[in-house]
Amino acid sequence: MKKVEDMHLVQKKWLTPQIVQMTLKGGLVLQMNRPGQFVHLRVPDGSTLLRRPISIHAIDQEELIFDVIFRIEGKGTKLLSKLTVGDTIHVMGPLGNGFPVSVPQVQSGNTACLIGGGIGTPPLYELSKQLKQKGMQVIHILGFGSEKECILEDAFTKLGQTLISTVDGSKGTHGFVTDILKDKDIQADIYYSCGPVPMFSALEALNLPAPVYVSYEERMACGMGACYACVCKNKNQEGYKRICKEGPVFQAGEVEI
Amino acid sequence: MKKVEDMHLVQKKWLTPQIVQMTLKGGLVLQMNRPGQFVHLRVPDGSTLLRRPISIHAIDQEELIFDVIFRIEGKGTKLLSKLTVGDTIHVMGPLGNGFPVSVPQVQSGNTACLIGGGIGTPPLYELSKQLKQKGMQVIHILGFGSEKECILEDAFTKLGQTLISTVDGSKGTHGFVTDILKDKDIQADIYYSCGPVPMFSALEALNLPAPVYVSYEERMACGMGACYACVCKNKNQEGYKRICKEGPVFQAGEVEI
Amino acid sequence: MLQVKLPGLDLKNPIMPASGCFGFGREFAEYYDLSLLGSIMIKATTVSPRFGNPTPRVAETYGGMLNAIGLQNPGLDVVLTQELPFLEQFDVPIIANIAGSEEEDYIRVAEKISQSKNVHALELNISCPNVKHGGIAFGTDAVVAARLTEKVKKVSQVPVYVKLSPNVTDIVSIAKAIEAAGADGLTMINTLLGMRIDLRTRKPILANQTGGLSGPAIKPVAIRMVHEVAQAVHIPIIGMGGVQNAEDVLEFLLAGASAVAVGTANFVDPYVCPKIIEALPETLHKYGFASIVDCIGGSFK
Amino acid sequence: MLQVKLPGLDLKNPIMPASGCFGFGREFAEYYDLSLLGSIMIKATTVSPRFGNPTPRVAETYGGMLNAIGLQNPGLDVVLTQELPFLEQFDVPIIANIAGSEEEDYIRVAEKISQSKNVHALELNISCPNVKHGGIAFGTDAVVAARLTEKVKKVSQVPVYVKLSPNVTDIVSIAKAIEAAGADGLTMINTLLGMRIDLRTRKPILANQTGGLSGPAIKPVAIRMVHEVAQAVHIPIIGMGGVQNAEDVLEFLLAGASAVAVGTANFVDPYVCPKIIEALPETLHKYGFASIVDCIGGSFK
Ligand SMILES: Cc1cc2nc3c(=O)[nH]c(=O)nc-3n(C[C@H](O)[C@H](O)[C@H](O)COP(=O)(O)OP(=O)(O)OC[C@H]3O[C@@H](n4cnc5c(N)ncnc54)[C@H](O)[C@@H]3O)c2cc1C
Ligand SMILES: Cc1cc2nc3c(=O)[nH]c(=O)nc-3n(C[C@H](O)[C@H](O)[C@H](O)COP(=O)(O)OP(=O)(O)OC[C@H]3O[C@@H](n4cnc5c(N)ncnc54)[C@H](O)[C@@H]3O)c2cc1C
Ligand SMILES: Cc1cc2nc3c(=O)[nH]c(=O)nc-3n(C[C@H](O)[C@H](O)[C@H](O)COP(=O)(O)O)c2cc1C
Ligand SMILES: Cc1cc2nc3c(=O)[nH]c(=O)nc-3n(C[C@H](O)[C@H](O)[C@H](O)COP(=O)(O)O)c2cc1C
Ligand code: FES
Ligand code: FES
Repeated sequence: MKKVEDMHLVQKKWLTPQIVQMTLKGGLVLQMNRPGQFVHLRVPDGSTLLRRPISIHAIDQEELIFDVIFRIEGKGTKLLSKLTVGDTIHVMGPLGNGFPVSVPQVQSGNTACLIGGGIGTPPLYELSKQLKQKGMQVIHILGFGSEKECILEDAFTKLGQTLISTVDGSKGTHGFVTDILKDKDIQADIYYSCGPVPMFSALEALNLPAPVYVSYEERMACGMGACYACVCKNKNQEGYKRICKEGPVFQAGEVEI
Repeated sequence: MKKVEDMHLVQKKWLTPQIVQMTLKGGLVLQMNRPGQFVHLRVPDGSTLLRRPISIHAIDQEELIFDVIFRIEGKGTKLLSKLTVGDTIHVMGPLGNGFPVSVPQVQSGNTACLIGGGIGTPPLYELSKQLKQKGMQVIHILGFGSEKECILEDAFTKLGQTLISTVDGSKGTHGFVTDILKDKDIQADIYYSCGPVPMFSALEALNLPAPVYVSYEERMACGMGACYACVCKNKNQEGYKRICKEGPVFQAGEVEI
Repeated sequence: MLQVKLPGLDLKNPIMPASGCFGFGREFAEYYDLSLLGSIMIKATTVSPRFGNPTPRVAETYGGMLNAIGLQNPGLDVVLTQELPFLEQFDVPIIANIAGSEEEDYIRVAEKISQSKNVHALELNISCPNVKHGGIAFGTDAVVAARLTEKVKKVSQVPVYVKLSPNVTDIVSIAKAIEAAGADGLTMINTLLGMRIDLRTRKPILANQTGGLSGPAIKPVAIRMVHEVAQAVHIPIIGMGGVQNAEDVLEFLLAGASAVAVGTANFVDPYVCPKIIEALPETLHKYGFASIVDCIGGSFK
Repeated sequence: MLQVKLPGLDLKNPIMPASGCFGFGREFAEYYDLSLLGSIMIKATTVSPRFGNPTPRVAETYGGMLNAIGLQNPGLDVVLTQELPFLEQFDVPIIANIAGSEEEDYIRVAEKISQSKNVHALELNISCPNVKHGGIAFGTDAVVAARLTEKVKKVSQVPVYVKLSPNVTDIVSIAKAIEAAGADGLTMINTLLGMRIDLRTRKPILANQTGGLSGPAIKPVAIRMVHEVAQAVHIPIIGMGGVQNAEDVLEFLLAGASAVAVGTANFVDPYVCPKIIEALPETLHKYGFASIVDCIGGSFK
């Protein structure tokens, strides 16, 4: 079974001056099916050894393509963002366990609430697609710093109700995603979330009435469970979890971050 | 005055499967005039810090272009050879003192003999051009391993008589450039040479009847005389010379190699 | 052509993943057949399970990386009952890396683990930047290192290799003391102690502050140390530090190593070990060597 | 915003080329106005002229380079009568790096060179891998290092900085001994001892066999050592090792350095020093610092 591949960059689109969407093509896509998994990308420069973990944004197995969306943070994402159509990227993946879509709460007619913060929103897109396919209602609550950083509104709106908050009030609700959850009293049978850690803490404080699944980040080396770089402790029980292997998605309260 | 520049690769041609010719364009060319000078090229990968010294093969100041010809030796030349038309290369130069063309022996009607070995032949081309412009006769004696490694025969033939030797006898005289010098009893008013060190030793043993100028190589760091990496001792006298600064060309017998 | 015989180890080729960079093999077994490997240096095992250091535990550096995993491992019992038996399905001798905070810990792990069927040698990890002994890491004091070696030798059923720390003024004197104490071989080098500071938080990136530097950045230091030590001792050396390809392997062999471990490069390319093994015959040929054994110590012999 | 005051040195900015990577400034003066620099650490000066080691003297490594120049320099007299006077045309204080094989050599150079008009400080190079004293480099023995510092302090007309070797087990104890001996400051780090072997010739690439490893590959080791030493001594540190840009400078300052030297990067880009100086104000601003002084030791203060 294919585990790594030199994939072709077939499309590239800047969503904001700092955030780029790339479409990659290759046989590895046939292994990709769970939303919330990630790929480990080799940066095209010898001085940069470690791969960069980036979530899968959308999968199209018929076309053998998948999309990633990432923000320029430092050296690695900067170099990756300079690749142009026709270049190849060495991809390892898909890695990790994604968002659970075979739990009892996922069933036709039920409602899922997907809560994304900033650059945490892209992986929720494939998830939303798959939940919708299973006949669920999907509500998206997306938080950004300001209107300028807002991405993917149209894409999510096509799948379901999409509410947006910005910290500076330049778009949608002034405030945080948790303000929307409280103010609009949104009820769902299952919650999924990806975003910055403070957002997760705020969510936890809301004591949501149904299971919450959260996607975490940690600095990684191997990305496949062998080096113990990305470990977090289990909460209320012995042992640990590797974010790259058992994660990156855990049920809220399952691990200590 | 410009000393470094991001120059544009405007043409690229493979002379053999291991030897590539590149044409670079930019204002730096206006500083280039002495044959035998070199440029110091940045390799396009962060793991490779030191620049690579490569001789100037041909200069066209009107078009603001100059050519280099290099053989893939190791990591740096391999990476450089992968650049494609449209890419930029960070160039430092021209550096060093080239072949002397204002010595008394260089005058209309006189004969110069240019002796090149393998990848040492390219810098002799600009030299030959300039000597010819000054009204000199130029004879080229070029040695290669085999026919497959033979380069620039046509270019040199256009400027003057061009004799070729190969070690395996697959082209021209079977043997070394020194065999041609001896067998054909070639007499010149000045000799210039660039090639591997054993060739220089063989030349020295011939006790040629006129001044011989030789272009040397050494591992370099700064390429501009500041680090003392490329130093050689003066022969028969105190002191030293830096190959990158006072060289790379010295009169035969001037320095200890 | 690729075979090498070392104390306790009959290697079909000289390539093995370095300890800590390959876990206990389970994850890489999903990528390729581990029987391809010359050997496997499993993750450091301690008497009791260890969780290790808080995260972040790794940070990238220029041409290298820092790690401060902190010897996370499931403890001796689990290694004996689950990890080593899992590895028995592969035709590959195991080198068990062992660690501890006290001499007693090393001795206990060594005694037990050396009785496992597939453990053909021990690797005493006396050089982990996080293991202290009276304020000094075991590996930076020749006397302490030698005493530990002697005690472990007494209880071990298999040959004992000692892993040297590069964070010392004079690695040769430590190597000689360990040889005199009865070690069957040396492995070197462990990581260089390093740090990176995050400009945004103004704090070290690693929660542990310092970590071990590995990867191609440190290869010249490793080569120098192997070259020095190989000429001073008579026991074989397994070299490591920044190996990425078959050429790097030959460089270590010429420097005096008899086999070579690959660490960080496994994270860059999970297939790096089988790729190197595949490239070795051609690479030997390219540089005019008849066999691996033909290369060993070639730079000074 | 960029100014820093150190013993003997009133720096307009904290950036200076590191010794040995800038000669005596003549060549770089053809590239830019040296008055832009905070200071210049000139090439190691010895009593008599030295030719240095045979070539090859440099070899590239992954993310770094090795050098074994061997302290080539024109000797004290020429430095006093030609090199330092040449540098007087620039508005820049000079730090004179001095070396020798015996204590006597250091003392003689220190006494003379410290009287030069534009020499504002000395840098005792006790860490060059090629300078031995009774078989041990001065810089790897705290007692020897301290005694030399004391003697040089006695004769020097200007403050004395001592350049530390990273090739030691415990750099803090050496730093403290040197501080106690009266040093006005420390500079660190010198190069790590390394080697590369040429697969074709099967010999070390450098004629000297071993050389000093520099460049970004060693930055994490340098940062770790500055961070350790800065918390243990009360004299200022000029940090170096792998600096390539303004971000690297801030990392050294946060680790505890008060100014920063740039070595190998001058070979990568001859304009690197003025470029860093130009980028500093914006970089300080980006990370929320009001000034260079505001950064110093920020990772532990
Ligand atoms: C499972 C997972 C999925 C991710 N998905 C996305 C995504 O879809 N889009 C996106 O923009 N970002 C995503 N990230 C974050 C992304 O990996 C980092 O922004 C990126 O690695 C930064 O690399 P850099 O070289 O630009 O930054 P630098 O700071 O220069 O990176 C240096 C090192 O730190 C690591 N690092 C830095 N920040 C992070 C971080 N937040 N998480 C993990 N490692 C980090 C890098 O991998 C690298 O090893 C994800 C992270 C994880 C763990
Ligand atoms: C003044 C001068 C002019 C040159 N002109 C040409 C030319 O026109 N065409 C051409 O093909 N080659 C030329 N060379 C040789 C060329 O510089 C080397 O082949 C090249 O640097 C090898 O780099 P690499 O990364 O491919 O090899 P590697 O072996 O991987 O290089 C590693 C390091 O060694 C240095 N190095 C290796 N071989 C040499 C060498 N022979 N001379 C100097 N440094 C070396 C490299 O610069 C680099 O720092 C010239 C050398 C000098 C000194
Ligand atoms: C993430 C990581 C974990 C490591 N854990 C151990 C360990 O448990 N025991 C040990 O002896 N060495 C450990 N090492 C050191 C490696 O075995 C090896 O000595 C070092 O990394 C140099 O080799 P490299 O440059 O190929 O990585 C570890 C290295 C890394 C990068
Ligand atoms: C070619 C070269 C020559 C050097 N010569 C000297 C020297 O004469 N005296 C000295 O104290 N340090 C010398 N060094 C060490 C540097 O000053 C500096 O400490 C070291 O290179 C680390 O900095 P870097 O990584 O920025 O190069 C030299 C370094 C190089 C690369
Ligand atoms: S990154 Fe290696 S275990 Fe997760
Ligand atoms: S390469 Fe630096 S002096 Fe010649």
